[in-house]
Amino acid sequence: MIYKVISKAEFKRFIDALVQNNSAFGPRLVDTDSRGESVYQFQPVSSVEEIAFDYTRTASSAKHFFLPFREELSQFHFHDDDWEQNVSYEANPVVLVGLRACDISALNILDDVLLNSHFPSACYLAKRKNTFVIGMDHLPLPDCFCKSLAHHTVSTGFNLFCSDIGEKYYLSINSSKAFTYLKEFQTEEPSHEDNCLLTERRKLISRSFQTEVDVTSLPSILDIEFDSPVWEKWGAKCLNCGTCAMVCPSCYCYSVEERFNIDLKGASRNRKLYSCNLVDFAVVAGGHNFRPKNGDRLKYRYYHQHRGFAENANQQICVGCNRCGRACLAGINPKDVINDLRMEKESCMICVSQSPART
Amino acid sequence: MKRDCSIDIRHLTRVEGHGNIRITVSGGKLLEASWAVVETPRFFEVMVKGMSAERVPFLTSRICGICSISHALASIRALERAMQVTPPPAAETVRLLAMHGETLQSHALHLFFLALPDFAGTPGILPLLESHPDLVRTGLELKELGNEISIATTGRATHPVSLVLGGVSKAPSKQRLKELKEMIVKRRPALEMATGFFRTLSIPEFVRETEFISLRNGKYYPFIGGDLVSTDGVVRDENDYLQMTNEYLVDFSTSKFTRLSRQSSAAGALARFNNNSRLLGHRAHEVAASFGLEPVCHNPFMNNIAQLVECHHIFENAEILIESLLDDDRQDIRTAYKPKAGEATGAVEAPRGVLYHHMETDDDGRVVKADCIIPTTQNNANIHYDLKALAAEAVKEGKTDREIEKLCEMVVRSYDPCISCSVH
Amino acid sequence: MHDMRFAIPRQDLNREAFASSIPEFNRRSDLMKTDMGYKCRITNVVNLTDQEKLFQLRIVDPQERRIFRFKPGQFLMLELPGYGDVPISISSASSNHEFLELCIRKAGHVTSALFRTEPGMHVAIRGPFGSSFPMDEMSGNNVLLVAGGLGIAPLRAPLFWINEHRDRFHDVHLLYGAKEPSQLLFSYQFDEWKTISHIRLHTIVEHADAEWKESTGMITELFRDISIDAKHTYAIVCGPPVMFKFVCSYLDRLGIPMNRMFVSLERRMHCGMGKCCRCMVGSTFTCIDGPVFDYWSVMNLKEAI
Amino acid sequence: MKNPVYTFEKLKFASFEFTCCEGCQLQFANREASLEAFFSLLDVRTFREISSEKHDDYDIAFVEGSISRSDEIERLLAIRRQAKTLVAFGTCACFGGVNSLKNCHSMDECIAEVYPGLPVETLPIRKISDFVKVDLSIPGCPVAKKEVERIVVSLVTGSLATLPKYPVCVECKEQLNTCLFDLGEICLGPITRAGCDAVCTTGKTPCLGCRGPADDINFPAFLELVGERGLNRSDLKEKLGFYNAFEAYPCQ
Ligand SMILES: Cc1cc2nc3c(=O)[nH]c(=O)nc-3n(C[C@H](O)[C@H](O)[C@H](O)COP(=O)(O)OP(=O)(O)OC[C@H]3O[C@@H](n4cnc5c(N)ncnc54)[C@H](O)[C@@H]3O)c2cc1C
Ligand code: SF4
Ligand code: SF4
Ligand code: SF4
Repeated sequence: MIYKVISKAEFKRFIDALVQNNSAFGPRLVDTDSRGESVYQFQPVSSVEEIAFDYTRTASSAKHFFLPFREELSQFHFHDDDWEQNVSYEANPVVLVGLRACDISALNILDDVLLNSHFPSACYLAKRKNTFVIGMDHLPLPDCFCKSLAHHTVSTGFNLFCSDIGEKYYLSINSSKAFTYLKEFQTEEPSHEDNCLLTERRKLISRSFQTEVDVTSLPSILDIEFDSPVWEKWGAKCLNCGTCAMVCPSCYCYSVEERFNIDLKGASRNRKLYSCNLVDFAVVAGGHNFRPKNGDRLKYRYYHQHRGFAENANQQICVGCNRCGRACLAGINPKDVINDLRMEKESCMICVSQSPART
Repeated sequence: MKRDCSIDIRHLTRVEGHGNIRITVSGGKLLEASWAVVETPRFFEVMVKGMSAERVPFLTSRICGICSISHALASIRALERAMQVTPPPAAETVRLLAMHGETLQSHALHLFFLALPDFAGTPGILPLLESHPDLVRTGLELKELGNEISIATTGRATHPVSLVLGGVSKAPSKQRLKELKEMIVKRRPALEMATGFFRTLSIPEFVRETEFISLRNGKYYPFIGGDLVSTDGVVRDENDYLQMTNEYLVDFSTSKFTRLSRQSSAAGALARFNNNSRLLGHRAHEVAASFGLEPVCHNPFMNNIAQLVECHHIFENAEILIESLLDDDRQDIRTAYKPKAGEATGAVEAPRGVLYHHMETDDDGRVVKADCIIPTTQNNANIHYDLKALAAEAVKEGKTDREIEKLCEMVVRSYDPCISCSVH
Repeated sequence: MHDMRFAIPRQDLNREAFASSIPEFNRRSDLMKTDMGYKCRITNVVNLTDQEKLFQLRIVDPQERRIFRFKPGQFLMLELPGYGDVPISISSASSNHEFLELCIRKAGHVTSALFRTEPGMHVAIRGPFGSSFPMDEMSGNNVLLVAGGLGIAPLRAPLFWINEHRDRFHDVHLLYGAKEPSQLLFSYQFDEWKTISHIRLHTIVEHADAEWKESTGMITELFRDISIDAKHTYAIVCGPPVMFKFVCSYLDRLGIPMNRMFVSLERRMHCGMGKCCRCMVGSTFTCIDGPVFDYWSVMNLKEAI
Repeated sequence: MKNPVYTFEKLKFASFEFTCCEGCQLQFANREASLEAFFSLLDVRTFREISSEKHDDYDIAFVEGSISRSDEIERLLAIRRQAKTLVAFGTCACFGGVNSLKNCHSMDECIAEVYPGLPVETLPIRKISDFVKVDLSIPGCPVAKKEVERIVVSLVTGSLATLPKYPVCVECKEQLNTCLFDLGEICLGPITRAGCDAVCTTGKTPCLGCRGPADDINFPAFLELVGERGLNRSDLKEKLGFYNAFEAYPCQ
């Protein structure tokens, strides 16, 4: 990592050069909701003017640039009594501007799942390699709880990260590509004062969190509370609409389907992001559903997000952006669900003197 | 040449909806020639009663699968006029562009899918896919362009989603508009090729004088709103549509008949042309001239050519509209409105002719009374009397039964009737 | 204002680039096919019943054929181009490097389409995936194999293994139950198993017909006929969840340690690689941590049974 | 047929329409780029809207529209007798569609309003499955051609011909739309079956549920949501009733 500072005006020139010459996406204002709040999304941008640098958060995450909602995995071509399978790992270069620390953390988690595991996914890697990620810090919103999961800062997974230190940005340069581009622009070595400003900025961010979710020993609580009535309570509200998983930066469950092309001369194998909240997530041939109830499926999302996943024992997938909580029409959010579970736990400890025998 | 002949066509094919043709000739004399619509009525005018104005265009667009944009816009126009809502100019342009898309799509569908097989002597377009693939593809390219314009402007090719009271709920992105413009340029050769092909067809010579009714606003070739005019010199205000249509019931048809100064009148591409030809674009003019089409043309078969001429106009004008949207940086596409009581007519030029929706609302903006008069309804009487004249002429000329049947079918199709629409 | 200096160069991924960018790629996945399948020719199809067929496959490319190795209990993703892929246990001997055998029940759309295929046609396989039965660990002991219905399919591979290493095992019992006599799969192999492999075979059906001479009833009733030395017995139980629950708790009462009983779980799967998460049970993937689990793990997995 | 590996047969296909706008049939002519390939999957035996040929030896019948006259019932029964597979095509066929709004009024009232003094026959609107067994439903007002293509390909190839089981919200999120509930509107997306690519909400108008209920919907939770947001109940009722697709879920 190399550190530099850059004036805000110069930084904009730099971003402008990047977005003008590449297919680029950045936060843009798309709507104003009925409460008067601005709604942002990562949208195509072709000049720096279009980027809302002061955005709060995008409604949907940047996950789909790496793990598209729908994607073709391979193609079959039929000919002469036989077929050929073609797989291509092609991705066009993309510049992504304005990702938050938690968004980048989520990418690092996706890396763990999709790259640093038994079977690395080449289509994901192709996109990851061809995406130039520029991160930007921000002051947390009232419902952000990434600090609880230690994702309010990030030290890998981006090409460039900018911290706002007032007149200037403090740049963490994490790739030679970024370094080379920046050579064309006027940057300076951080002065002692810049370093102090950065520390202040970090402290400010850290101090500003209003929401805290206690995730300590959550995996074991989740295990113990597997049959908790909390799941039924929240399950009764869940609409099974999959919204939470779609907007989440780190939910990655999917479905694979194969289809003949309409001319029947070929077929494609396609992946579609799915959600464990959807009714048929665990349905098998013959119609048996391993998770028939809303509560089961909802529990499962939390189980997966917070109980950790097999290969990275104890690493939680959730980064604490609360996108799911905001998007959920039924008002289900990680903070309330987890707090509920903990209450369950504590009240049990208070009212039952001896641990009940579990069967 | 005393002969008998009886033609009884039930559920005429290659038209939208269900209509019957009946011709009876006895001893060389035409006894009966009739056009009867037997479509199942749906009672939209009853269905909209009590519905909130906001929802009405979504309902009325379902009157017709082909000209759903026209129906939505006719309702929207009626309701906006009734409740004094003025949509932002950018929204008006988007709507106008949508009308262009729908008309192009509908004309291409009619010319290539429905009418062309008659000239080619095939039962439908599918055999032509094998015998004249290039020609069919040309038609498809035009139709696709029409659909793409509709999709970009209204969200969907059939049953628009973003045409709403007060404007449009979503405008096409600049990127999309640029793509459309490129597509128009790319498809021009297809239109020229189609034109060249139609020039090789022999259009039946048949003339029966009638009155042509359309909208006219003096500025643009008509699509949305304007005065109601006829080639017999009638001019009326949009709200006076009833005096323009004079709907009446006949006992052999579920679709009503209309009349103005004569026994029957006609609406549609030819009527628009006859009333507004000077407002057509340059290339459209040239094409009309090359077919010898000039106002007032009384050959119903020339409606096909008038449609082709309008396609040329749409190519020219759509590009101009797209330019103006590209230049316009205003975000304003939808005006908020307060529901209120009122009453007004919205008239638009659907692909098949002038379409009226008349709406009356109460204080909550709910519809209390609605009336829809559809172009095909206005053409029914004309089709009916054309059939009589055409059959009589054909009998006199000694045409065979098969020839008479074919001519009769062709003349009905040339009106591009939209029957389910007329029985709404 | 186009300035090529700021255009990000595209990095295409070929196999080498992919391998080099993931340090452990070679160790883990070099021999595995993930997105692309191994093309196989269907060399033979045997109709076992009207619901089950045995497919014999041969990997077309000789080099790929050499590479493809699996352990008893593992499964593969079988793909019929245009229709989709399904997880199927490998039902042949792990020592058989020429052919693979898959015993497939017609259950849904992909399997139905497979039933319409004929010898000579090509399918693709990916894998092998998943955990396997610890055959080496079992050596020196008695083995109890319990199969219900289609559960015999994943048991064939360990059966072959036992036969090839018969001297390493003491008593080997196979308890096999089905609904009706006609639904007993591989009955043509029963004699071979009994006489050549010296396996004590006990069959039972729920509904007997006139010719049926063996036992009738639920599979647990077969335990009356055999004596089990709990201290020196390993068990492999495959069949519907209700069955292995019954059998395993019975064996548990007999005193067989839970970590010496093995079951094979079934869940919906779309990838086989621990990515799609469809097969997750608790925080465990059936596809990479399973499908073979010892009963202790299964007991500890929420929602496993 | 064409595919070199598998042998397929063209569908012996017929299309029929009843009370409706024929917009669904029109979709057959849309998606022009794949139209040739699409029609080469079909052996069209009867299709009045595009061809004058008429043969009664079809295997699969696509039936569009709802039923509102006795002659329609007879025609429908005859189609059922012939067709091995009968497909309810479009929202009108599947649920009755917008036409069902007529059922709020008496038939006499309808006739008096539109055909005063004429002996016009009209029955309350019914969906196709009220009269005959339906083998497959393709909902949509109009049907989404992309989905129709997929289903026809599936029917020809014998692969999976199913509809998504999840609600429209999934597809709406794929389009990165702002949720209409956040814009103060009631949207039926959370309870409506996906498959339309959320075309309405992407055009920023609420889903009216033309594709009918998704599998296993949580209707009470949906009503609660509408209540919590303080949205207009009569608006909700108007939306739920628009296509008659939520008959099974009465509100209030
Ligand atoms: C580890 C493992 C080993 C198996 N071994 C065998 C075997 O040896 N022989 C055999 O006949 N069957 C076996 N099965 C079951 C077999 O995978 C299903 O019967 C098959 O997937 C049904 O697919 P379908 O397309 O015909 O059914 P559909 O109901 O049409 O299924 C649609 C899709 O859902 C998924 N799916 C549905 N059911 C299952 C299921 N039970 N398991 C996993 N995915 C499913 C698949 O992706 C399938 O393509 C095994 C399953 C697992 C998990
Ligand atoms: S808060 Fe919700 S959306 Fe954000 S990472 Fe956690 S689970 Fe995903
Ligand atoms: S707009 Fe409608 S479909 Fe989209 S997320 Fe919101 S509720 Fe769901
Ligand atoms: S969004 Fe709703 S109303 Fe619109 S097409 Fe889809 S299902 Fe139908």
